[in-house]
Amino acid sequence: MSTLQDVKARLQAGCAAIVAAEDRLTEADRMVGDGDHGVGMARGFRAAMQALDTKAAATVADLFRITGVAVLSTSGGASGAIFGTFFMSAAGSLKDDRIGNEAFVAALEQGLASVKSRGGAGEGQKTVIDALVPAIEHARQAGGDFQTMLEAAAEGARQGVEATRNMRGAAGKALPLGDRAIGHVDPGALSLMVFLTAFARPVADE
Amino acid sequence: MSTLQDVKARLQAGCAAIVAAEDRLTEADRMVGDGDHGVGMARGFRAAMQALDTKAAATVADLFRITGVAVLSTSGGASGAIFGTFFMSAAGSLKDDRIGNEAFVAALEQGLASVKSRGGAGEGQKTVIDALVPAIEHARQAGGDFQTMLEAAAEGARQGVEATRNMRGAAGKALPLGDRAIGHVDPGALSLMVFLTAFARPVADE
Amino acid sequence: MKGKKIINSPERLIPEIMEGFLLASHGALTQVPGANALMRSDMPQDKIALVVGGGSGHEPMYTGFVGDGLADVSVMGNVFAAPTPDNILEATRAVHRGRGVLYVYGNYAGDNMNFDIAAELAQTEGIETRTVRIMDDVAVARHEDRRGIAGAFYQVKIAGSACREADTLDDAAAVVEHARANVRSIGVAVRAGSLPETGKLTFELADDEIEIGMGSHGEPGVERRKLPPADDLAREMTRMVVDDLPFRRGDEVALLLNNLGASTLMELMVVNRTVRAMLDDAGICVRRTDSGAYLTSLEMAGFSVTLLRLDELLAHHVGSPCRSLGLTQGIGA
Amino acid sequence: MKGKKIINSPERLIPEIMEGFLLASHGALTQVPGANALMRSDMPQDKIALVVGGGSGHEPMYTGFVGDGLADVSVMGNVFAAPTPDNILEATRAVHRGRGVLYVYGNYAGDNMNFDIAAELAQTEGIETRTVRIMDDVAVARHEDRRGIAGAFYQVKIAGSACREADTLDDAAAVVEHARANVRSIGVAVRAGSLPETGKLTFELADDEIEIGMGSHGEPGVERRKLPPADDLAREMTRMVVDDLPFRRGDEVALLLNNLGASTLMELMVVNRTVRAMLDDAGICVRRTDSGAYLTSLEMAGFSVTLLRLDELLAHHVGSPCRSLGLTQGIGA
Ligand SMILES: Nc1ncnc2c1ncn2[C@@H]1O[C@H](COP(=O)(O)OP(=O)(O)O)[C@@H](O)[C@H]1O
Ligand SMILES: Nc1ncnc2c1ncn2[C@@H]1O[C@H](COP(=O)(O)OP(=O)(O)O)[C@@H](O)[C@H]1O
Ligand SMILES: [Mg+2]
Ligand SMILES: [Mg+2]
Ligand SMILES: [Mg+2]
Ligand SMILES: [Mg+2]
Repeated sequence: MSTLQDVKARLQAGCAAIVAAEDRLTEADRMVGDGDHGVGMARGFRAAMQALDTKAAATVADLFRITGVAVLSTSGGASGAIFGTFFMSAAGSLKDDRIGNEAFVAALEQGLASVKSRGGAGEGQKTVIDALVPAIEHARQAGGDFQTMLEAAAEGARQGVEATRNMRGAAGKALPLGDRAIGHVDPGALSLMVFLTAFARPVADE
Repeated sequence: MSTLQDVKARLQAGCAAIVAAEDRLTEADRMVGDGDHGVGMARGFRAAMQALDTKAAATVADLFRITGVAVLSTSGGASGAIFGTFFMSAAGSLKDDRIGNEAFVAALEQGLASVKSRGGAGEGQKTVIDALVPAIEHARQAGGDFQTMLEAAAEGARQGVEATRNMRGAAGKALPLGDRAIGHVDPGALSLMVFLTAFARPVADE
Repeated sequence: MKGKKIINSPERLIPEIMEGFLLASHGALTQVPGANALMRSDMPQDKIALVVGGGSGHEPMYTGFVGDGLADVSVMGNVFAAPTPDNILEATRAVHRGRGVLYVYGNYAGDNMNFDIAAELAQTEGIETRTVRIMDDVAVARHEDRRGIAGAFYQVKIAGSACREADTLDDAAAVVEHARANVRSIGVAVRAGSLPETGKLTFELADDEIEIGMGSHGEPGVERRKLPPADDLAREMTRMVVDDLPFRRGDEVALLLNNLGASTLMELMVVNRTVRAMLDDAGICVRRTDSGAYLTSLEMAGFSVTLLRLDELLAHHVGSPCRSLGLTQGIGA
Repeated sequence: MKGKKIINSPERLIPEIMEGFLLASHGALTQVPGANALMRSDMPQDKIALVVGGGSGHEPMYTGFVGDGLADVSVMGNVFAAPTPDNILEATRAVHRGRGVLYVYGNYAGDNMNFDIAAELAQTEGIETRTVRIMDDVAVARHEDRRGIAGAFYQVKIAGSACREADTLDDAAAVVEHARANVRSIGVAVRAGSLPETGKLTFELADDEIEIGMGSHGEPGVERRKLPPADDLAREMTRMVVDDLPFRRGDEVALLLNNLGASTLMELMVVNRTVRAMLDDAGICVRRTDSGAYLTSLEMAGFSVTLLRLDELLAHHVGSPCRSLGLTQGIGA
């Protein structure tokens, strides 16, 4: 179980990690896309940090929605739509002021479903989906508390990112690369991993 | 004294020397102009070689006029007008089928006058004029035969080129350089030297 | 090598470009309040609306083609980033006149998703939209994956004319779909441009190499090779375009030679000879030529060749009067 | 670094460009027989003729501006080399209609001498000519030494309109001289272009440097410095132009932001804001803005700012209808 306060701090940490990883994300996109992924993600998640700071939230859903709206309306590009949709859709079921393992997994699943239907891509097409799917899998199978589950999710995302290295480009700007995309990880998947890793780090009590 | 045949061979040699010096002339123009001097000169003097080869000439004037017309109608740029005018105007007084020292000096002087009035530049403005003036001076003061005089003219041009090194840009594309042109020779002056040097080389009898 | 740009800061770039366009338009354009979008100031009351847009960095596309007979509003994303749904939605509301709104933009994942979200939001407000994605780039094999490149010029021109004349939104959309079925392009990259945010070149290309089929964001093309003579390159590109549709003997076409940024009109004109000779040989008749910078990719050097097969309908819409910063034809002072 | 161009061979370049322009014009242009010169096909019988031209490498200038209301013929020299007198003379003969011929071209030693020779030859054939040299570049101190840069656009536009309307050759020349007295420009170079013949860059500039006042053949300017923010650069360039004439409070002007080749419209629009803000502050009112590639310098990156002070006469001639490959305004289809 996690409190509203805790989730908010974790979201903030996730956003901050994206902003800090800007150059790394951009560099990944230079290899398989148009070299702007970090720029757009940093723009969106910086806005999300600010929104989380200033906007009132009564439920975990509010927090996710605030994050999603900020990203959707600030990032632009494919990642803005994908990550914005993901957070807004994940918010759907989190109507409480706290969140447990099951609700979290359900939220991720809802996010995944919306990302799939929004972008039309499936698994194995070298997108954020390929980090999200193993993250959900690991989270679902993780025993233990909320913290343990989050760490499992982050580890799943990490493995997912690695798996994208061997995938050919089949969606987004990596598509025309086809086989030439092999050897490089997917920038969007990397972003999800960066976010989840920071989100999974225990929040120090003030 | 020199024969029609000899003058023609010398003109051919002068033209060939310009064509051969294309890169050097261009490089000089890169320093103080727009980097195309050799290109235009080679274009014009290649055409002059061809014209000398194919067109009938009854007098030395014809030879100079053939050269001038070819350069004027093929080179383009400042040098096309300058060298074209020079040869056409120098032709004016050479109505004979041979040429002596006095006639040669007079022809150069007539060419110089026309270049001055065509371009409006005077001495010391870092142009072809600054090679032409000492060439004429040396030719006039040279004792001896036609060959000796030509060698003196070439040496005068060489000294003139060196002198342009210390001149500021004051005409043509070197003008805006002003003091920054100091240290570089004038491309057009260099061309005149290259031409006269080859023109002064004794022609081997066939 | 890094990029070298006359800008202030990447963060202020889009609003500054917008302000520059507004001033250059002398009142012909108006900013959509609160959005990175410029609309025509003389938007008629009773018109099917045309919304275009995409990432910035392709100027004059799309903002240069807003005006009578062209688009009604252009939504400007950040450099190489599709605009956000809220900006698209604001633009949609601003030009909606009760007869529906046509979206025309390039077929990229980012644009598709952001415009689709906007369309769904517009739907909830009772604004009907139709979408025609530009997908003229023959460098991509699968038709549904094709990117929108310089063919956007003809499609926006035709869409603008169709939205001015059509009876219904569906009719207008049908005209633009018909145009899409008849337009094909191929590009070549000679030198990379650089992103203002990172200063980095969008791809690496050796000093003696070109890449045929490179996309307008530096996405990979079909073949990298040593710089060939212009005639060889033009022949190959023309062949790729002609064979794809295919264009056939007797076809009449419009030809667009698009400068991707840092190429010269000189080079385009050299290429034009060979394209025309090839088309002549194939019995394809060029009725109209557009040449210049229509859809750029920052300061990328390179160009693209676009052919649009003309029938009576398309010839009419391509040739109809229009007025904008980037193209004015057939309209009195 | 060397240039990288889509051409066939430097020797064939000019005829090939000419052929490309001819084809792109779809009959609007005709080659002057035996000369590197393109004239309008619809040259009226009873008109004061306007001959323009210069070295190539500045496209669309001049050939893009041949047509009704603009030039009657453009003489094309080799790259950066003034055309030869015989080409100019052929062009002069081709458009002469008994009412005299106006020569308008940039003030460069090569152009001056070659056009002067042509004028003298024309004179011997009974063709009267007048000459107005373009000399708008404020980077050169002495007025008579000033080079012609992008201001050529307004001068050709005005000359074209004046030659269409004026009663006499002298009247037309007087209008263009009046325009010349009211137009000022300044350029900045960001990156060098390369000559097709040599493949060499026309100048060297460090990766973080620009040069203010650089000429359109890479001739040196007034100051080399570290790349400044766009606003600082635009302010300085605007100040140089305004102070030179000087333009004064209450003046109305046309503003041209000219892309020297490889800069982007994006950058021009960023610059436009600051130019406008400066002019606003100075009480100078911009009535018309032209932006894009009008007079390029091969693929040089950089741009220039041109102001033309408008009175009723000049406003009329700048605004009058015209049609050409490079500019069409106010003419029905
Ligand atoms: N159809 C899609 N479905 C899911 N994710 C996608 C899709 N298209 C692109 N992406 C994700 O977006 C990332 C690229 O984001 P970004 O570079 O910001 O956008 P753009 O492609 O517009 O420049 C990719 O790495 C991929 O993970
Ligand atoms: N007004 C002038 N009078 C005499 N010579 C001149 C004049 N202007 C230029 N020149 C000569 O022309 C040369 C430049 O020739 P070139 O590079 O071929 O022409 P352009 O300046 O047109 O590129 C200069 O080096 C100079 O010697
Ligand atoms: Mg990207
Ligand atoms: Mg030169
Ligand atoms: Mg992008
Ligand atoms: Mg030159």
